Amino acid sequence: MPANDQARRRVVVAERHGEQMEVRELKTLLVLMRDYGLVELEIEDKKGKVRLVRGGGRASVDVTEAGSEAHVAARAGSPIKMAMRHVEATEEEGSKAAGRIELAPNQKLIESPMVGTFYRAGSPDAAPFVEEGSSVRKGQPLCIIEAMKMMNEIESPAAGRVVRIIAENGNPIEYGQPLMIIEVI
Amino acid sequence: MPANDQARRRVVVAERHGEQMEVRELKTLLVLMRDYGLVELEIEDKKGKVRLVRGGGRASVDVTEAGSEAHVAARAGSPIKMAMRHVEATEEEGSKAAGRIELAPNQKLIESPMVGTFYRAGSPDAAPFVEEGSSVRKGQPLCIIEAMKMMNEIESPAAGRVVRIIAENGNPIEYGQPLMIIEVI
Amino acid sequence: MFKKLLVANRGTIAIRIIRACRELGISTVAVYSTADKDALHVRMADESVCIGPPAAEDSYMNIPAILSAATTFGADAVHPGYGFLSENGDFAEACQRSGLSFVGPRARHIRLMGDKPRARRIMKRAGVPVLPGSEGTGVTELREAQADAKRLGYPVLIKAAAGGGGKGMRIVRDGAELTRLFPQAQGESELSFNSRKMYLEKYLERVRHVEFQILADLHRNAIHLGERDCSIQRRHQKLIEESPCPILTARLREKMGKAAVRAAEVVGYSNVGTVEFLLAGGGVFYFIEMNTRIQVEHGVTEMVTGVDLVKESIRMAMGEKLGLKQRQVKFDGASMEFRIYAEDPERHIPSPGVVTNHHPPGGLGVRVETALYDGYRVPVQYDPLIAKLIVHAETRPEVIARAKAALREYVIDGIKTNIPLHLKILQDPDFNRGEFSTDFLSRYVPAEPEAAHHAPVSKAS
Amino acid sequence: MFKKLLVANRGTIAIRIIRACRELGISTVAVYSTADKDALHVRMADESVCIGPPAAEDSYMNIPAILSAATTFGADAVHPGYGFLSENGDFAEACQRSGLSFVGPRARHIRLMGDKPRARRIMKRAGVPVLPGSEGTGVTELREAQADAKRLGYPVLIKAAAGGGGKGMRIVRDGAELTRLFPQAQGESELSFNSRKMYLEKYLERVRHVEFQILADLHRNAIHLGERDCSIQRRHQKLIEESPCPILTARLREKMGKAAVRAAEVVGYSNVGTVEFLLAGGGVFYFIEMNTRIQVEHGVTEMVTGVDLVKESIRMAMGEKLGLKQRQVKFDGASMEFRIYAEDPERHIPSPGVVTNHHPPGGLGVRVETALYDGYRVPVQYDPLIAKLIVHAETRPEVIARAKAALREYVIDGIKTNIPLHLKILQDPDFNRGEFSTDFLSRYVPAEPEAAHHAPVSKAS
Repeated sequence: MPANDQARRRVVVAERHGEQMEVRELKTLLVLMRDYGLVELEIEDKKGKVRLVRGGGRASVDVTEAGSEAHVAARAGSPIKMAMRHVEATEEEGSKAAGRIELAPNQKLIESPMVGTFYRAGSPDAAPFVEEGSSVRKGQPLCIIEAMKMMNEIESPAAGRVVRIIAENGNPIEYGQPLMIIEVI
Repeated sequence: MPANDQARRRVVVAERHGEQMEVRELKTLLVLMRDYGLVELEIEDKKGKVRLVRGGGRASVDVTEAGSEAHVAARAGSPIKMAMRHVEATEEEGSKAAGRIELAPNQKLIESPMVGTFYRAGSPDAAPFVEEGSSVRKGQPLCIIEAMKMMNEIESPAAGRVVRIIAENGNPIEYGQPLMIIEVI
Repeated sequence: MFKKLLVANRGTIAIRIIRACRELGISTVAVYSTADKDALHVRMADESVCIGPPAAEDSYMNIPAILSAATTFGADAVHPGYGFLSENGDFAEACQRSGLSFVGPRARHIRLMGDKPRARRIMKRAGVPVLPGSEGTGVTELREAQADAKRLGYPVLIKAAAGGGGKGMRIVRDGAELTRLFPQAQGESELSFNSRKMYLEKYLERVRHVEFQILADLHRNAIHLGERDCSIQRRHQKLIEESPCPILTARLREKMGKAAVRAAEVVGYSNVGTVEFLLAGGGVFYFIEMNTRIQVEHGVTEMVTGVDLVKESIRMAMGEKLGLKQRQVKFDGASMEFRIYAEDPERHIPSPGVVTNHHPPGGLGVRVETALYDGYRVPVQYDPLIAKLIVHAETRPEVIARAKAALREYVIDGIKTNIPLHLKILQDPDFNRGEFSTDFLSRYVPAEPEAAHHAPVSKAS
Repeated sequence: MFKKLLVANRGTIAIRIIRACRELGISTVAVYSTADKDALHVRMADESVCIGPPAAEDSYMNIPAILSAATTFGADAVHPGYGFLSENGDFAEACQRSGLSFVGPRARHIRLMGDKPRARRIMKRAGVPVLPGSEGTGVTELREAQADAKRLGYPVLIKAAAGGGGKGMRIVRDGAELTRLFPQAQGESELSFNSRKMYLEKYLERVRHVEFQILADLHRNAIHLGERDCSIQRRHQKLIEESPCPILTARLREKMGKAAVRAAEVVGYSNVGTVEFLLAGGGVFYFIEMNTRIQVEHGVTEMVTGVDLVKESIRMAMGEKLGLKQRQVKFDGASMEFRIYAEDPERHIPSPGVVTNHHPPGGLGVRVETALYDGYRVPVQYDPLIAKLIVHAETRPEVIARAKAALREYVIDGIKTNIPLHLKILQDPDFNRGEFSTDFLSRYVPAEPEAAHHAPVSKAS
């Protein structure tokens, strides 16, 4: 689904919840939209107005890639996720549903190219390669992903400035997991 | 179910959801939309505005059922009905989906009060009790439902005119199945 | 072979019967009330007939409507399932009179076993142990009560012969207590039921509900298919049933099984049936009653014996001979059934509604019997039993482990169910050790006044 | 006992392994590609790790990524399932080197059985019958071919030693035909593969694919758990598997079973494995190959033996001793597996897409293994096997009746499946009689050029 549809969805939802828009509720609505193939959902509030529009096929609303909220929504609404109510809640949701990452046009998201452990420094005693606000050259090491006892340096794809460090030092990292955001100069 | 009940049901839904729209209730609406093949559902509020749009969804909604269109729509979209693709098609659909029954305000639908066999006459040689167009008195026999070898006469609930005979002579009849329409004078 | 069978029931048992008929090549007619027009059994059957409005007495218990449906739609047999008309002798007889085979015992056996005092007398005469109690119609004088108590041995339970609900009921542990409490109980009975007749029976402190599955043909051959322990129950509702009973020795099983077969044989019983016992300490057991129909929990017996009880009930009704001798019955592994009710697990009240997401568990040793589907609306009018999860494995601990995994996989959204309660019970150390009696559930669910210590047992199906 | 096991697979087998681990109390780590982020195995596992992009070589076959995931997330064991890395000796070895237990045989056994000519030589030496053929690297001269043909006995199959795809292939029924066709075949081989080397093997007209399930511990104990007939197959895809094989006598079963156990014992094999045979008329059988992993069709063996093969594979990997002796293995009833593929039943091409309605069948003797759920999008990147319906009953005809009922209940909307094809096969009189060979499916699905009469067999899993 094109980006502007995504946008419209969000706006509509925002209207409903007014000041207090909980991410959880947002997810629930998105799951409903996906599951029931809605292309439009409008809810006004107390006292009325519901408007629901379905698209062509029942499940035609698409679900998008890792990192996007649709991804998280799909997981949250899954049968087995629901079943997990019965079990101890997994931490997964907390750790993975890091929320939507908004990028400005001049920003680049650094994602992990492999599974492993994220380290901000070359050794336990050393200072971190970068901090938020650090200026970086193209090719400068940003962090390390340790995989199979190999230290893999992740280099900056461009010259710029580190605006956000997303991953936590020492934490396990999946393939494709967001590590940090670089503002390209 | 008579058309005016359908209408009333809609309004009821609108009222119920007018006060506070919880996700749970939303889901109920979504299930209804899916089951009844709606592409659009708009409900405004107490006593006001219902908009229901059906599309060429998979639950081909205009297959209607004697008595209640909702009934067959739901069946057509049901899991097991779908499964029946694998099997020989049952005749059920053909025989029961008698089409939508529209009633004018002065018309009464005569429904079978029991399971049995429908007969238009008191014996095989006799003339039918009534024909389409016949005038009837209140209490006049309209037809017979044979159940357990007992002949049960169905009497006209009002004086009027037979406008339509829906059931076929000699056919099995369910509880609540439409038999004929009487126009009340 | 029957050509067309009318299923005079709804829900999971209707589905079960339809599946068995499909396997046997028998075509099926489902009946339904207007509240059940979207029910799965209606969709699965070859034909379906609406027989009346939602109230059970006007539809699923409406004998003329069901017989009319059967004859109008050309069925040659009727399966009553459980509940509704399944233990109604008049219905069985009316079926036969209408030329329909009734899948179940003969009408007179239904009536006989339905008359509990008479069934008790017959069993006693046949040498089947029955719970000792007052003879005849009861006692009115203290000295009669003293004589009875002496004969029964303390503790004894005093009950109002005319009523139930705990009124006029006292547990009595010695002669002094009897002298003191008998008049109290009698006074209560007089106030509540306007009757001074009392009934004394042996009081059993910690008992298990253990029942034996009977299978009998129309040619006087009867066998049992082992037992089911149904002690995990609350009021009239069994919750978990298992086979084998975790504390039964091979010797006791044989002894109880023989008693159960004798109970069936002495009256010339046919088709499926269940002989219910109370099992007290020291291997002492007492006949409670015989259920003259398929039970909700028949599945666990199927898992451990490999016998398809519903198919067998149909074959027996057609007059086929029993294909199995008692010594050929083999027991393999262990099995438990978890009844899933549409109910609020905290407040134990029904929770009808639309099932917005349905994902049953699967895999090795996991059997689901359900009438649910995604989008189904659980009606308010009927029993809240919406699914049975039946688990089978080599050993009881493996059954428990598998059941936990399956219950955690189970997704039924939109309504509340008792799945969390099942998971709690599966964590219970006593349950895991197999050490429990019929009062077990009181530690998890609010206690209610009960008519007698074993009264709930007799009504559970 | 392992504490945490990484499941290096996806789909139904990943679900199967996760369920077994739950029952054993082992926590699980699922791995997945970005295409599988919504997959059921990811949701069911205790933890999950994205290991790479959709292409299998970058994710499910990416050894460093999987090992890194296992060590990073603290797993102590890895189960490879089937397909992907399951028969990769390097992976098994790499696991061991990283301190991870590999649930499967030792690396050298994977490599040995993967080297088909070497496996054949070892089996032949051990007295396990192998399909007779030319020795060494093949023949170039007519007189060599004549000598081989005489030794093998007509009919024989001439194949190009260097190639496949039917080029250079001739069936030869006598000496005159050989003299005439050998030069033709050789000419074709020269044109197609630039090689005059030919290979002759015994030609079998109507064969069945019959395989034996092996279970072996790390202490040199090995048993078999009976056979599976997998003759209903098309190209590299088995469609229906059953146990027992409907034409196997008890004597032949014992003989083949012994040969299968010998095949495992002679190399000191451990864990689960499958010895595949071709079964020709007159009870003649030949070793084809050994699969050194759990098979797709392991479920039918579980149904008839009651042995949980996935749990056993984990126990064996932990070094536990086999708890079962050969004579203790009991076979109960019959079982069939129906592979449900997401494919267009007319054109036999994959049909990925969103499952808009999912309603699996249930009830007695019906087991479903699936990774589907309502709303799941079947990805295009992987094997189209989306579910296995495994049916068990007392007898083969009952299995067929039950399977028909279950397949008719099955609802998978939104994508096309081969369920209609299964229903057609279940109506086939030869199938019902149990009379079929590996060419059976050609009557229902378009024939394709096959490399050899039994070539498809050897690649089917």
